[in-house]
Amino acid sequence: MSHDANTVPSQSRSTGFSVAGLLKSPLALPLIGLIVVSVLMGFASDNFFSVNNLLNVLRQVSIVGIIAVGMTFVILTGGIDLSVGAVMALAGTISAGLMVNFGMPGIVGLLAGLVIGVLLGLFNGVLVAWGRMPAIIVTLATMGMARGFGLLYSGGYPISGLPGWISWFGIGRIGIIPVPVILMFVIYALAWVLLQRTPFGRHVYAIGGNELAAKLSGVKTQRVKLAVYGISGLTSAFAAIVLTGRLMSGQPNAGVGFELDAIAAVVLGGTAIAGGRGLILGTLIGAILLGILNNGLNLMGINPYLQDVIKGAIILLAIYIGREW
Amino acid sequence: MSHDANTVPSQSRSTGFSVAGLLKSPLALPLIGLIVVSVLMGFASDNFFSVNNLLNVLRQVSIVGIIAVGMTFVILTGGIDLSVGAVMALAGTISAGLMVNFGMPGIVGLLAGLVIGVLLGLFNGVLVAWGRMPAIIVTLATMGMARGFGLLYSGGYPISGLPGWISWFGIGRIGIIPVPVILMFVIYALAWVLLQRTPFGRHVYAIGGNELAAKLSGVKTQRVKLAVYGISGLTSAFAAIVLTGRLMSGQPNAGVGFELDAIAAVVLGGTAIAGGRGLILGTLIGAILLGILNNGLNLMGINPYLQDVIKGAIILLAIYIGREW
Amino acid sequence: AADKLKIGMTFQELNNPYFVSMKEALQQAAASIGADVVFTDAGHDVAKQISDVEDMLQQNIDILLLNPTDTAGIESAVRMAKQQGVIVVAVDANANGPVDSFVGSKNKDAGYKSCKYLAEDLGGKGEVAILDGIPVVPILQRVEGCKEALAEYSDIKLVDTQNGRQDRSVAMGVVENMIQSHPNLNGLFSVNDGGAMGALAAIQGSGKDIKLTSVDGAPEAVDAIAKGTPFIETTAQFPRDQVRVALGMALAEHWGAQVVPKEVPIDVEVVDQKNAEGFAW
Amino acid sequence: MLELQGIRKSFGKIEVLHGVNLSIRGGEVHALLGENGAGKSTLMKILSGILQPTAGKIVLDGTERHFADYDAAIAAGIGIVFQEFSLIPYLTAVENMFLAREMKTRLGLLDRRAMTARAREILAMLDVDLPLDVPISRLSVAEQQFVEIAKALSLDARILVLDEPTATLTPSEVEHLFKVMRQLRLNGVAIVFISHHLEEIFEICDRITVLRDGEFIGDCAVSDTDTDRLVEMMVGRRIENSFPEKPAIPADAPVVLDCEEVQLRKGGPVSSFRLRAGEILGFAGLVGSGRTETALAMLGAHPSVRCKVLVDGAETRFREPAEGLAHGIGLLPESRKEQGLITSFPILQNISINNYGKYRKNHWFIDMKQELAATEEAMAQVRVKAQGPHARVDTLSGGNQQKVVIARWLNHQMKVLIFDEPTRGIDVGAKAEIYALMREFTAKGYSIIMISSELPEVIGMSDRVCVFRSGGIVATVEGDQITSEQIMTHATTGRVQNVA
Ligand SMILES: Nc1ncnc2c1ncn2[C@@H]1O[C@H](COP(=O)(O)OP(=O)(O)OP(=O)(O)O)[C@@H](O)[C@H]1O
Ligand SMILES: Nc1ncnc2c1ncn2[C@@H]1O[C@H](COP(=O)(O)OP(=O)(O)OP(=O)(O)O)[C@@H](O)[C@H]1O
Ligand SMILES: [Mg+2]
Ligand SMILES: [Mg+2]
Repeated sequence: MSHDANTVPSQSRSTGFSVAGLLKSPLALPLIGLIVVSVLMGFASDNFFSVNNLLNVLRQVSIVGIIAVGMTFVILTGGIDLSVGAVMALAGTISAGLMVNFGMPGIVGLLAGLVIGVLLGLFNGVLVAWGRMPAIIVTLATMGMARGFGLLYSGGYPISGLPGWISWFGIGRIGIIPVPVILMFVIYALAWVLLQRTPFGRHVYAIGGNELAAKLSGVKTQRVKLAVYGISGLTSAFAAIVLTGRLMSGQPNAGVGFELDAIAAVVLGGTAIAGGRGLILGTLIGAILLGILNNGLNLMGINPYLQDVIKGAIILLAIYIGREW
Repeated sequence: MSHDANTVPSQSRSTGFSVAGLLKSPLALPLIGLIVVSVLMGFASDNFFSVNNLLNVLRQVSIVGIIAVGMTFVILTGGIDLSVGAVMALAGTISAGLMVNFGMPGIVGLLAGLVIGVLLGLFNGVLVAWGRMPAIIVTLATMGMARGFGLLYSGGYPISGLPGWISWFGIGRIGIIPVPVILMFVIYALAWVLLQRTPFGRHVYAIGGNELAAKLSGVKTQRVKLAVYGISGLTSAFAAIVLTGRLMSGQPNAGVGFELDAIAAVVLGGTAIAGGRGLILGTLIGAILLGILNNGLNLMGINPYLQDVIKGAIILLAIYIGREW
Repeated sequence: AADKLKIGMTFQELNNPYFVSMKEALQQAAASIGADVVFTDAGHDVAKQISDVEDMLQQNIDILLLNPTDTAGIESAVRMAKQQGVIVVAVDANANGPVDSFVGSKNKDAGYKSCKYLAEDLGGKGEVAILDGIPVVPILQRVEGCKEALAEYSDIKLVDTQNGRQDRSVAMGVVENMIQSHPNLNGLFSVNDGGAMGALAAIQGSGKDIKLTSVDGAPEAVDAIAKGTPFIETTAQFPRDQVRVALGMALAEHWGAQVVPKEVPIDVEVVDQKNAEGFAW
Repeated sequence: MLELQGIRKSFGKIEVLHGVNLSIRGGEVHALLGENGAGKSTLMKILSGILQPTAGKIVLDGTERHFADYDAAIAAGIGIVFQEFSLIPYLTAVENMFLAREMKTRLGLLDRRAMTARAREILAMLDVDLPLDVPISRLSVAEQQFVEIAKALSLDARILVLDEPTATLTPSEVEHLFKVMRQLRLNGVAIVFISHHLEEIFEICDRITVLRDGEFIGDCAVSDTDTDRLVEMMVGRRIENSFPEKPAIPADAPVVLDCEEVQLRKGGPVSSFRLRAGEILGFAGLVGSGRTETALAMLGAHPSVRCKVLVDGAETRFREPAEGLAHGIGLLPESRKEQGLITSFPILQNISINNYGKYRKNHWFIDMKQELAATEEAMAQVRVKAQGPHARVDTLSGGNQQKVVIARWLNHQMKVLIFDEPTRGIDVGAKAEIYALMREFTAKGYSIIMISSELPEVIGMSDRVCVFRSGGIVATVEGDQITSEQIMTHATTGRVQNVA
């Protein structure tokens, strides 16, 4: 179902791009949600629809948006990854530490961060795929351990004094487009290709659709699961680069609760929490929707506590409306 | 499997209480874990095995221990409740607010807290059972909303100035036994009766074992699910009473992350995260195990950051060993 | 070693340099007098902090230095400690109950000084905003002091107050949004340096000329001020001194002093580009 | 006493019952007959209130009734043993029997003593002895079946529906069940009995109702009919032998797969068999006799204690089915929905799921044009009837779903295909097509292992037959020896070969 839009050239060829077709796509509801919320925010706040503010929203979205890419892969296989925020913090802290305390070149530090993210993801993946342990427990434990390691390593201090060019990843711009936004779009594009155009992507969907059937037909389910958790670790580490660039420091306590934002983005984007169905573009829409909510409620000057209530209610409403796909 | 201990007169009659029988029970592994960790802690710290410290551990365990009762019910049906910590905080805050700001008698405040807990639980239950929405999302949203309400209600400040007798629930003792410990044991006993000795309990297990079959056999699955989330709200509200007694104030920020501790206790106690199998006594053991870890690592003077790492590793190890039941 | 002095300190959090430097000063001080020291991290959870205190009482500490997550919530732990005859000194934030002494910054002063500096720098006019934090007494006092200072300037307009939760990344997002909704913002006061660092990133990202002041004196903040960024001032507290003085109070009590001061306010000091070089906690 | 009149039922847009009548008299055993998918189970679920009819009425003792749910039907004296087990694996037999109908003490607690006593009573009446206090998942399939029956009897039903209760029982257990049914009939209980075994119908039933594709075909007394007429009613035409000719397999055909030893569990039987090029090797046995487990263990999809397999003479040990695929061994699983199809995928991707090695573009990417072309070709080869490769698989009929799963293996260089219950739930026409396909494959040099619970199929298709009992192969028969008597004897009484 999820793939019709992308894998069905024959159906759409006849009519070209059709509104009816779009309405039937699983992206329809998230998009409608995005539009409705945007319009509401536009009414409530004059500044909302300025180019500047929209770019601002996208930049704010970028970190959770990037994390949500890996989360989409994991959730599509029917798993979950609660460790993303902690992995991001650890990757960022260690990569900053390598640059600042060990005087390594920035590029080495950044690469080391990515490696750490992937390794933690693979650790989750091995325990889930070969250890046959429930993902929610495994990644919960990894979350605790990664946080502990980050604090141990940094002694609780943020690590600052990074080479100035690192900030390019956080606040740089190419033309008027912020670098983290470009990075996010590139990662989404790669994820789209991976999910929709490669055998691996089909296997991810297949496992979420029916793991046993996929296995019996010859899909290497364990390897695919290992890979999705690895990807989740990798995207968390990419988010760490943006975060480090934005904060110009390694923050061992960054990203608390980001796993929940990422899950919310994935689910708001129409991906089934049980796996097998969903589109990566939906996740992008979901992440932007969350970002717009945060930004708009801020712009309106709504009491921050009330913002939590409103966000929770909107998520419930969106999931309720979308639950039948 | 889970019931052998309770329903096997014929097998155990011959040998009476047998070690072999105990080893086969699903409680065996959690118990062994508890013993191993206790012995290790005893070696590492002289103070560990004092009566005083053991009571101290039990008192510390009581809050998460009580929350984990409701969590056990929910997980046995194959669901999950991420809102427990936030529900506890909200129930405690409002009940304190009613006493302090509205001058209501303490008992009314406490009852109001329980009512709020149950209502929030039922809210989750309705959305899960009739709304057919995934429990993880529903309770995640409820968590956000409950936190928001608590902070809104209190303006973010803790509410203090409670009648002095409330502290009895937190720090009182009957004989040498702390009141919260007694409360916890009573709640566990009730839960045991409910799960093992009433039709409702059988239905909880049946739904987790095979929801469709349970429905076909005439189990009112939706009502049972509603009830388990209600129970989870209720036990969270009970935990709020103990918490309020311990803190002598309503704390809107309390209980962040308690849902994860409660889940860990349930799973360490041998309950399958997929539902259908598990014993409430296992949860008690799991909660005590977690408490002993916290206490023992503190007594040993382990670096708090390292404590997180050790706890995560022990949870992983325990789940790995126990994963086959 | 039973007669060795044992000091316990419980922190509201230990992933903030402010408290980490307190911890370090305590470890040094304890080492110099040959005392044992244990410390715990409550991670902002009062319930955990009470448990932590209970666990330390099991280890028979003589002195409890208490950095409470919540003034009211920690009371039962204070009472329990006093019952065991342990000397209790609150550090940085006060605790309800029979504490022997409280050592903390003059938080209201700090807020006042930062905002006065901000107003002066803006030439006494313009739009300013406050980046608030977690509602605990010290933070509330800083905001109070700040508002008092701003009120002295009739052309300064307080246009917005938002909560950055004293967290760098949260603060950054909030300030970015603030800048969008108040394009003419001239100045910003953050209740602590953690939030200020996030705010600084947001301001620099926007390319606007918004002056920033704050409270704490964290190394990173001092660094940023020395470099001549929009971050122009932080009113420094002295976390190391707080814990040293607190330990001094506790020791005095331990040695039998009868008139240990109930409250020891610690001065705060303006750090700006002139004196930033060479300033350290 | 009970009349179902003009019952219609649609799932979504598809109507599966087109106005069915059924009339049951007190104290009779009434057979409900029809091919797979004819709608028997659906009709019975409507009778017991689990499904609501789209149209039609239920008349009980002369008054029209409406059963809103199962409880309402139970209250009216209707009990049902479901075709799919409705037992909870982790609960005990007693707990399962009284699920949702627990006996309570005055305090509202479970009256476990009373329930156990009543359970013993019912089981004594059934004359079966099984442990009441272990989780049901530890019981044998037959024991579970009797728990199901006991569960229905515990309702004191006046009308008892047994939906294919004998499919999992040995002949002596069936005989036993019939004794109980006769006893119930004497007590005035009416029984609706569903079975695909016509000889059972003639042995126990009084009257018969036949359905075909959701249509009511007719009813009659057992004494007024015979096997041929029944089959004609069920199938709509006289049924010829639908099995293709068995070709002669040369005696020196090479052994492609030599399974030297498979042991499923410690202390269990050790099985061995050989598969020659171009032959169909049947796996026969009762339900739960370990045929599926053995096949899966060989592929590495099921745990085994020992598993030694030679493919073309080279020893291999598969850790997962993907490795089997690499060696040219493919599986058509027994349960299409749970193990075969990925229902979130259209036909296209269900077929290409294990074929991506073939359609690559720039090494990394799927060549979607080639994927489509190859899939269409594979669909044509096995003659899948569908709107196109983008149709959803859950809209296909069982036979076409089965062909989709078969098509998956066509683009590989296969040596061995394992067909597990290839015709379960498939109509007669599609059956014949699948049989023909199997022979087409063997003609191409493939070898096939066919696991089947349908004796005629085993006999009609297999060149040799391995008979399973209690988890292992007890005998291998070939040639003239492939008869139902031989197979059933080995399957029910054969001695297990216990190799150390
Ligand atoms: N829940 C459902 N949704 C959609 N279609 C269904 C559902 N249940 C049954 N069907 C369809 O209804 C038809 C009749 O199914 P039913 O199970 O009643 O057949 P049956 O006669 O009992 O067959 P069998 O002999 O295989 O048990 C089949 O085509 C089946 O696919
Ligand atoms: N329908 C069932 N319900 C419960 N357990 C079953 C069922 N079918 C098989 N088993 C269990 O699985 C094991 C062997 O089953 P397996 O599937 O290998 O047998 P099979 O001969 O292929 O029979 P089937 O006709 O069920 O495919 C046995 O231990 C049996 O208890
Ligand atoms: Mg049927
Ligand atoms: Mg089988």
